[in-house]
Amino acid sequence: MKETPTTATPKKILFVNTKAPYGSSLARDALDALLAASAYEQDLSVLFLGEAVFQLLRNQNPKDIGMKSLAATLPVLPMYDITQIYAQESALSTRGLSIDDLVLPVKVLGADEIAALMGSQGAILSF
Amino acid sequence: MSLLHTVNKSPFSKDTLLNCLAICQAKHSVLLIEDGVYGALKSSPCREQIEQLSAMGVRFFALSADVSARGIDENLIADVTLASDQDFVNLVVKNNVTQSWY
Amino acid sequence: MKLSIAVYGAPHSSEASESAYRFASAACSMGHSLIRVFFYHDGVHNASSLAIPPQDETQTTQRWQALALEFNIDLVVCVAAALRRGIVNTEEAERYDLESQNLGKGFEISGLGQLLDAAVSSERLVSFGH
Amino acid sequence: MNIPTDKNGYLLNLEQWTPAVAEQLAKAEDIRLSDAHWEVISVLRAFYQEYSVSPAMRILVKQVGMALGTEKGKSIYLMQLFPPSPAKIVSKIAGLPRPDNCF
Repeated sequence: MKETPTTATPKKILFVNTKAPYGSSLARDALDALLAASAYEQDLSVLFLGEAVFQLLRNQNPKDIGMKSLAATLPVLPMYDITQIYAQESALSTRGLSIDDLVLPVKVLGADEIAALMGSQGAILSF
Repeated sequence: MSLLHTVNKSPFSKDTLLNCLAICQAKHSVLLIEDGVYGALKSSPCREQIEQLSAMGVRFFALSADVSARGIDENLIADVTLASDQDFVNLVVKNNVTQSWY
Repeated sequence: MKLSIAVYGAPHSSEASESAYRFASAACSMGHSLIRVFFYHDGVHNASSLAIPPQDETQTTQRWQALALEFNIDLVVCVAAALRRGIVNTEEAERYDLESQNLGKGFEISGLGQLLDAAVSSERLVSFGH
Repeated sequence: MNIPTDKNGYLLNLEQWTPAVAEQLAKAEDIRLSDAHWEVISVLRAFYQEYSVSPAMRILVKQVGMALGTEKGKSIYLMQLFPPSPAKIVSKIAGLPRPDNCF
């Protein structure tokens, strides 16, 4: 592994998730990338948009489809010092979900807040 | 802050473009690429939103190579400007960040 | 301007790698400095030296190699995604006792941290997925 | 006992892990497992059971600190037990998959 870069001011980097958990492995890959990114001491945040809010749902048991549970690993994020975790309000409501259904405490954002969050970043990694 | 969105799915089968438009604001730009260019058709299910947002200051582009590839050059919404690959690069450079919607 | 690209799509299955390449090529010809192309997810297939598309179709791997050579671009393939999909260099082939290696010349296999590093060290990063 | 591993000493089949297998894996690393080693292995296995992921080094340090006290939650302590690269070596001995991003 190359040396972790140290910059004077951490860069704001947003991970944007848009995929449901198991139909595309991009959901898992986004989480792996986020965990790896946490070693670089940047200002990281993660946003779950659209179908990606299904990643956060409790009681996932994907053993029979030969996958590892995203819901099991997501709660590790705060331990990796990733605490700015956001979900799209309309994505939750149109899917009949509330924050009590989720494996992680998330901050729920409306459209304007999402635009502001994206606009304030130094870089966005889209998954 | 300026933001570029790229969208690569057709709105006739996916809600990707709709999701993108839902958070678009004045000063944002939207570049339709790959199957996303079908969203620029006059018959696009998102036509009304595109025209409304365009009037509010959102700029819309479609990647010309993808438009030509699909034979839809003649049927695009007037508010959508064709963009070359160089224009794509310039859009990325001019906007602070890019969110890619798949 | 310093740019980086993330590619998540395999050639010949989605348009993502084609779009990424055209963007990369345009950016380089305009004088921007493309510092890294990071191949992740299905994008790692871009680095396979064993793919033989018909002569009248895009030679994806060679095109990346030529562009990287001309403009001095890092072509980085994520090790975890590559091992899952059977893209290996000599070192990994040896480590896992594999019969052959197939990582195209000019590509390097490295850790997932290099994606974040690209985001940190470039002024703009664009992702191409499907 | 001859349990198949890859060239780097990671178990090929994680379900074959037993404490006796751990002893064998440790021996290949020139480590003799003491109680001090075992309590760290337990912390790591519990972490993996809960989160399905092998922790990075600094997370391992934090977890050990929380479970076994701040004296032990130090990289130097883990380095002495599992040289030269504790996150990798404990994962190996504890029968976890090779950490994804070690490269």
